[in-house]
Amino acid sequence: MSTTTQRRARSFIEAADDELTIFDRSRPGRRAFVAPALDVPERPLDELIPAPLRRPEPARLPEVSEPEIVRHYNRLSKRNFDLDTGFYPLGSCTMKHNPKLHERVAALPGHARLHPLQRVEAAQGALELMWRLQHALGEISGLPHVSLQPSAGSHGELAGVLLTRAYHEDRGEHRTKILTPDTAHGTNPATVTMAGYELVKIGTDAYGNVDIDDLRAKASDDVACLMLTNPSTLGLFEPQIEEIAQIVHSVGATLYYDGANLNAIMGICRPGDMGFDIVHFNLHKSFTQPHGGGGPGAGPIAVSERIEPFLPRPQVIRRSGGGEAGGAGAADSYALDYERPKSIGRLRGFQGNYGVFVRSYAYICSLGAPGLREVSEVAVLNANYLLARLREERVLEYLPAAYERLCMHEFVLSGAPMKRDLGIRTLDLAKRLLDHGVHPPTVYFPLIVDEALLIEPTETETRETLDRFATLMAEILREAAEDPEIARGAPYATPVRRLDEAGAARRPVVRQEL
Amino acid sequence: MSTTTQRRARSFIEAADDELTIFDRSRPGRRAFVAPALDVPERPLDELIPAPLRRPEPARLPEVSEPEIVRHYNRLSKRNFDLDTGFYPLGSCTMKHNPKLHERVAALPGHARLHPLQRVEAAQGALELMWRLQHALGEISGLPHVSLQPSAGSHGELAGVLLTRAYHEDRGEHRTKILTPDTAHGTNPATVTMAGYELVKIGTDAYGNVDIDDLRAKASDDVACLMLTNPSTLGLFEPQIEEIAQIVHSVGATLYYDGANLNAIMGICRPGDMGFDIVHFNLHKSFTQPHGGGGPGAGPIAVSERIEPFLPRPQVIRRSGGGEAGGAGAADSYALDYERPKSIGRLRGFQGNYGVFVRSYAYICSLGAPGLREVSEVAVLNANYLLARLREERVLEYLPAAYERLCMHEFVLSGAPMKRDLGIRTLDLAKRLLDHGVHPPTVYFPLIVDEALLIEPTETETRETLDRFATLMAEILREAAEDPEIARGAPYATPVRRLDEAGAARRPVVRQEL
Amino acid sequence: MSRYTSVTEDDLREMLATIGVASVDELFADVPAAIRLERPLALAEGLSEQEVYEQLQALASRNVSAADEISFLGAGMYDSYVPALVDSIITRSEFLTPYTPYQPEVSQGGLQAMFEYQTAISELTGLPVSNASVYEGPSAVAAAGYLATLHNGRRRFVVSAGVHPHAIETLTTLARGWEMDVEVVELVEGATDLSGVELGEDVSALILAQPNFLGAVERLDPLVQAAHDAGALVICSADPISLGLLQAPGAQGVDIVVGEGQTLGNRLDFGGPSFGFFAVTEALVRRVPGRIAGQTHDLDGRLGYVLTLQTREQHIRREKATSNICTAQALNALAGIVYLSWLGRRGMVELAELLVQRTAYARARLDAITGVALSHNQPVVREFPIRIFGDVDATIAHCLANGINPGYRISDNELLVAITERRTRADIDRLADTIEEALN
Amino acid sequence: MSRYTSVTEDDLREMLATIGVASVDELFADVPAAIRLERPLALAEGLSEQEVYEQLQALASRNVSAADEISFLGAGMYDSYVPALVDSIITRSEFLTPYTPYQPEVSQGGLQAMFEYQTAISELTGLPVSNASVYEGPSAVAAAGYLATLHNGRRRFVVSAGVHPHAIETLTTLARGWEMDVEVVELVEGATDLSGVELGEDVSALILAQPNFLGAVERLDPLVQAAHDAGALVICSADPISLGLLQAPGAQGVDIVVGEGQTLGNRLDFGGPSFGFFAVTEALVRRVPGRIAGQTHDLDGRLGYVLTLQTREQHIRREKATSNICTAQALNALAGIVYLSWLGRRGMVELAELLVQRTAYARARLDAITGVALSHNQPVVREFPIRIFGDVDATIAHCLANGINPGYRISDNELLVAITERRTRADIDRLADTIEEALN
Ligand SMILES: Cc1ncc(COP(=O)(O)O)c(C=O)c1O
Ligand SMILES: Cc1ncc(COP(=O)(O)O)c(C=O)c1O
Repeated sequence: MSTTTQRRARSFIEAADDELTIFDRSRPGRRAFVAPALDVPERPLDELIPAPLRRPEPARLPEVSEPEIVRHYNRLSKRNFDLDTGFYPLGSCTMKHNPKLHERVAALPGHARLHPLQRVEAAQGALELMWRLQHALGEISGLPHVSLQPSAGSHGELAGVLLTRAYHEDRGEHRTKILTPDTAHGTNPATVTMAGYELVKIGTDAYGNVDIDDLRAKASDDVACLMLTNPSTLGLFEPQIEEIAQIVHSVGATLYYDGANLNAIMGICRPGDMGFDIVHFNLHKSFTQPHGGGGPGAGPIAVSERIEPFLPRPQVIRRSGGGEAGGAGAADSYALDYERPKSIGRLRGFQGNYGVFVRSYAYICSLGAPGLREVSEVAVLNANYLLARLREERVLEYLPAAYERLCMHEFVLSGAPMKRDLGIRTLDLAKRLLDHGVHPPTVYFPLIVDEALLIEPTETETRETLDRFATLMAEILREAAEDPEIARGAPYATPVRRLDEAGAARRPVVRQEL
Repeated sequence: MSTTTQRRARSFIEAADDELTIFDRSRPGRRAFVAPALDVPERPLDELIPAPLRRPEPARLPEVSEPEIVRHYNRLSKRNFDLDTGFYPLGSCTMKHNPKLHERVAALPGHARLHPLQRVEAAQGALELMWRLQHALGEISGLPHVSLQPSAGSHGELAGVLLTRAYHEDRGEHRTKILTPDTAHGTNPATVTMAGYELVKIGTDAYGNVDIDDLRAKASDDVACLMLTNPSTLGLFEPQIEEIAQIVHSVGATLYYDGANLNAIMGICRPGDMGFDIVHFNLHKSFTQPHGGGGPGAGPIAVSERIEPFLPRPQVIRRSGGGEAGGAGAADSYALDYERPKSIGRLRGFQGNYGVFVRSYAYICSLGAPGLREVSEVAVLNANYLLARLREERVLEYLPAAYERLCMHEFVLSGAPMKRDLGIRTLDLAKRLLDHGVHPPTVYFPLIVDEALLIEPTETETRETLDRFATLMAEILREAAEDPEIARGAPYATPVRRLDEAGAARRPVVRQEL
Repeated sequence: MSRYTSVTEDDLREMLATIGVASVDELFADVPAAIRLERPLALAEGLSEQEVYEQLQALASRNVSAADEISFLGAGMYDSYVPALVDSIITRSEFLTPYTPYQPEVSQGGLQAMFEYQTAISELTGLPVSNASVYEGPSAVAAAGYLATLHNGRRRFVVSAGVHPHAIETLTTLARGWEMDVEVVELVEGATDLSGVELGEDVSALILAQPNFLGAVERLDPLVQAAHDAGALVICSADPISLGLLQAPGAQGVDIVVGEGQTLGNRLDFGGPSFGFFAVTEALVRRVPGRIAGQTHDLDGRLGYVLTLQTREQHIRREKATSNICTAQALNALAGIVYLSWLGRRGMVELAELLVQRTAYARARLDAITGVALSHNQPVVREFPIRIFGDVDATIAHCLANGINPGYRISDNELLVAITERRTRADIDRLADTIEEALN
Repeated sequence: MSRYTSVTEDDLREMLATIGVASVDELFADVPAAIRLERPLALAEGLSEQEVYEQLQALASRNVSAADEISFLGAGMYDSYVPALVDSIITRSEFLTPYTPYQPEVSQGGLQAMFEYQTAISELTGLPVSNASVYEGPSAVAAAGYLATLHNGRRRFVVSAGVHPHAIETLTTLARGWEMDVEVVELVEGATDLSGVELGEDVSALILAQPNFLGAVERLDPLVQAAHDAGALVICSADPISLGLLQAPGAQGVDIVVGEGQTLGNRLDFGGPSFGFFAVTEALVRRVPGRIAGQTHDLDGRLGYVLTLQTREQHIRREKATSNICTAQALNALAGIVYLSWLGRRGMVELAELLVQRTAYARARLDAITGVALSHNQPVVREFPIRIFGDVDATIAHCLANGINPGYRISDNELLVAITERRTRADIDRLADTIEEALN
């Protein structure tokens, strides 16, 4: 390496102790915590908790001062890429801007320090907020009955399938199979198994739509449900959705809507109107709860009349005091309803991820009906514009669109020709993007597309950002045409380079030895 | 450059648009602000504000969406080095840890949304906090009468000199000169001029102390004041402070204490007991108000009995309701006293930087008397330890201590031998430190030390950090011995490299042309 | 244009031209006319930021939070003090806004924090393997149950009535899908008593809580023994703060230790988001649900972290995955490790001991009131039930009228009283005095 | 050991050994025995974080803030809405904790933000050069006065009584040091009237406010003309929000425009910290006080920013500096530029127009009350004085009793009423109705 390289530290914020963990920084006797004064008469511990029930030794937590903790985690944070730093077109994840207002309102003590077991008369604000959110989600989905309980999309899926089971059992039917397209997100099949059903896969046709013939062939009366994502994980809207619904319902099965892609259709069309019985929302996608590096999220479900009796317990209900729906409702009151004889029961502790509800409700208040429709229109506009720009930059010559159609809020490219002609894989392209301040799109999903790249720009990105991404993609392909080694060796500008994942799985080190 | 260099972006968070300003990002029609609904009958603007009084064109502020603003300033922030990122031994600036609790308490609505003109009965919490802070600062300095008004150290200095003027004038004296040591911080002489006095410099002796003979020679009865920093800006305590005070007082002058270095002596000795008449505090140094990249701060002053009548207006006073000093004082009440006939008057709007007072008061509550003394003990311990470690690492062979003594909370090295023997200047050393995740010490101050390096570790740094700094300094000197060009060309790992400051001053570009 | 989007009129025109369509509507050509929503959504118009703030503030002000009364509510979530540094760290965009770390090279911060979190949970639970979090406490219990069935294929859970009722309900809901039975064993004198339960070949797992729902510290050894004798797994749901003082369940032979993490640096938030922790023995590692961070190296030999053992997970194994969980509670778990670093080795013990002492004081003060009795005399850490003889409704009402929430009502005449470090002796005295007033 | 330090017993022993002393006391050998404090400071012991929080919360709860009443207080600082993104940006450690940018290579974020701030202030004031901030509004006026004396060496300031009283007092305090006179010109009909003042050779500067303290929009042109005819400089203290709508003073010939920046994204904070803005003509640039960020390039030709024209400043010029200011209000000015970016070109106008309309409404509502009259009829933007005929104390008391703070009392029978975007029509109606009630 040239001296310039030697001279250059990787970044001005990297330091000699970067590889230390918080445990490595521990020194006996250091502390950040100072206990409040003991203000009651002290009694011998043995009297209160017999020695045999106690730890012989304190748990070996770190011993560090406040400045060390702050600096440690602050420095760690700088080893992350995030949405407030740059473009994050991670397909299927809807990485839209997270308004700062939401953190402020969620932190208000009246929300943040409200105990979940507070009596309902003393939690009317929270219950009203939840009821209003239910009402809004019902309107957006076209399915009026909403439960906010599920903690994430996959949890909503599980709820939905358990509702389906309860629905069929209530009608004296025992069905054993659930259908999902081969494009489905992994949580769909995993949910099917976890809920005790057998998975049956449905094919995808040449246009990227559900293979109707395959569906018709497999739709028998032992099928409990079809789980569908629409727009699909290919970013394509199912034009035959009405026929699909008709087929599914004709065999008495339910139609489940995976709402991860709802961001494409808000205010434009509604799952309920398409014939879906059950839908889950990802509040951490369409309704902008920050992802937090892997949660928290929330996966509320909305259902049709026939499914309503089985919704989880408790339900937030409004006891009308004369105010009209959605209105202030002067004397309305809100309650938790446990009297639901047919309910599948509880899915978790307490009432759900309320802190997430506060953010998503604030978002809906900010945008209102016109704003929500605009979200979907711009999400789809941005996706199609980016696709067109990639075509202009001739990126599609190496990474053709999996399906030559207008897309919805996201689209899939196939890196197969790039791999064949340039000798770099989709993974290499992704890693090279990391060197340029851009988070890569989703890679190798959906499974049915070879060397797949799933790109979702979202509505909150500017046109300039999309243009920069298009030219950057072209640059990387040009660079690869000259010297594929560069991409194959990427990334270079990151805190660490490619990591040995196989080794990690072979000899798992999942905690530090102390 | 090698291909590795070409391949490596400077950092994974740098992007193609890094050089754009918020104005460059502007596009007609974009917005982050949405106005609250106009809820009153609209009247023609011309009726309310005649056209000639109005702007012909709106001010050309940026037109950007919220996500763009967040990302722009978030990305800008990553081009700063900060205290929560690494070691920041900037001499004379006391870059100690800023506890996160302080931001929380300062943001409480009862403090943050309190209007400065709120009637005193409705601001008792704020006035009590200010009174308690005054009380604590009085006790720490040994000078009981405190005004919190000054906005920073230099503002406190100006207040102090104006108090001195008022004091002398009140006694019918017209004095024209003020003495400061040649080691004084620039704000001292600047203050002298700004307050209408003539500056007279006092020399420093071979031990780094005030040259007593020079002082005695220049201490005449047209001298109004001696401004002194103790420990001095050399990080040395004046052993002859009592004699100095005696000399100054013998000619009827006042003795002013520049409190920037108070962090060395809290609970150990007090300016009041040393004979000082007036002291300013830097709450943003000793009392940990975050520096904010150049403020806000606060520079309260404490004075002796004879100066008290002249303190600025208004003063926060306590109307005792029987509670004893410092105590809860059941029925005590607090007020703003404007009835101060001899007062020099107001120094600024309202009552001072209250938000800063909240933080510093919280700090004093957290540490208490023992904690404050520990601050100074550890500040001095850390400084002497670092000096000793640099000696162990043989750094002092090229950067000798300016004075061979135990230091207080900071110490000065001279880079003269390094410049002579290795061919790199103190500036080069400083710039090379930037490549290693460390902020350089203060350079070229105090002026009396050739190629000065003023190092203040503060009490909140760990021993490991001090050790790493010592070895890093040694490494850089070794590197310079091999190839001085490396340091001369540094930094390399920063968002920009050395900047053309001369050019900037020659052709100032201080705003963007739009 | 909303304040979160940025398509100007020029942008729109040029973008449509680039795409080659005349209008945005054309982009939705695939949506059949019959299912289009031909009206605006029946929701309000949008509002300015300030108006939204005022609305959310108005709703907040209609809740009585732990900032508004002296609250002794607990029963699974606690009004613990969250240190300011936790907020300042978890609100950093770099932790708040990224997705699950699918690109480890630009996610080392989150991944290392997960690794540190797993280490701390492993220390507290006494088990070698922790995942990076599940949703919350009760569904952690259910997830542990699912792991047990995957492990031994048995058809029955035996659950102590000392397990949190929400956890029992959640397990029951999910067990339907697995077609399994849930049998609940009542408590005797506040503690789990297995006499009269036969633990047969069909028992997949014995499920306990430490301390249990009534605050009692359980003697785990005999229970674990009995379950293991029957070849069943033992699952224990534990309060992490109590583990600062109590023997680690893992050290007593428990196979799976789970629990509610809220009390570790997370807000009450009316019940969520918080996190569930999940730790197991080596033997069970390949059936753990959710994310696990693992240590490894990069091309240059630099230490680094990745999501590991992903062949357990839905995105790789799909219908064969050991769980369907995807998004979990990473940010809340981060708050957990930052909080635990703040407490530290000694602070963890000091805090637990403070709670034990104040709780003992509260227990004695209340027990001394005529008309009040302790529901059980088992050792407790931070929570205990009392029985009230007399007008319970009036007693509670009197407390509320005096700005005191006396605790969670677990039966007609029983209150579960929780003590956190925010409840001082003065608060406890006020509670006792007020109850006494009400009863006399 | 405190929670902010980290010297363990081992550390202490080894550190002392390395230094070569036996005790920490030895390190203070230079401190003469006679002046040592031989007792602990007479202050309380330290407290835990939680206890400090409770104490500061208790003090806060004894203030009546703008969150606790409907407040019409203004007179220099305003209960404006601070958008959440301002807080989220200025609380980032990278902006919150660094010192003044003495090392530009690692301070580009702060320096570029200063440059952007200077550009925005230049646009608002209509002057080419802005510094990076001074302490606050009133001392900005005094600093402008000092610049004027440095510039023309004249001995007298003529100040409109429409300048904020705190600014006049501050100028007067500092002018003592410069041995200069401050002459105040009364207002006529709420506006500055120079008839009867002779502006002689000795006048250094005419100092005005826009709008003035009584809310009136001044007709600046004739005033500027008169001053310039006398060879004096013109200094104008302006409300930045009003400048969204009003003619830029710089465009009207004013030489120095200063003002209070609090209303631009800063909290009330009982009066500080906020920032003072300071803008001048090209002719005066080398006498500007404080920091100025300038654009330049680095070795590789990359665009960058530095502190420039430092030969004005105390750390270079010492006693010859144009001011002694060092630490200023960088973080508050950052809040200012973030806020102005949030408002944007059109938002700035929309906000000012909203205030003008609501203020006009409030003025009409109050004027219509028998027993209330307007103190003047000049055009106003967001603030105006009313005169109350009747029991003023009782009227104010009645408002306060109804949760309304009717404004700042500027004389026995006058209130200065300020309208911010947080005061809705409903609030204004309540104010009017309540005053009417009180008077009838
Ligand atoms: C299409 C689809 N379905 C379901 C999920 C699962 O949602 P969650 O991660 O909230 O469990 C995802 C998340 O990536 C998804 O993209
Ligand atoms: C010794 C000394 N005196 C005075 C000052 C001026 O303080 P301020 O920046 O608060 O005006 C400083 C600040 O660096 C200083 O170090």
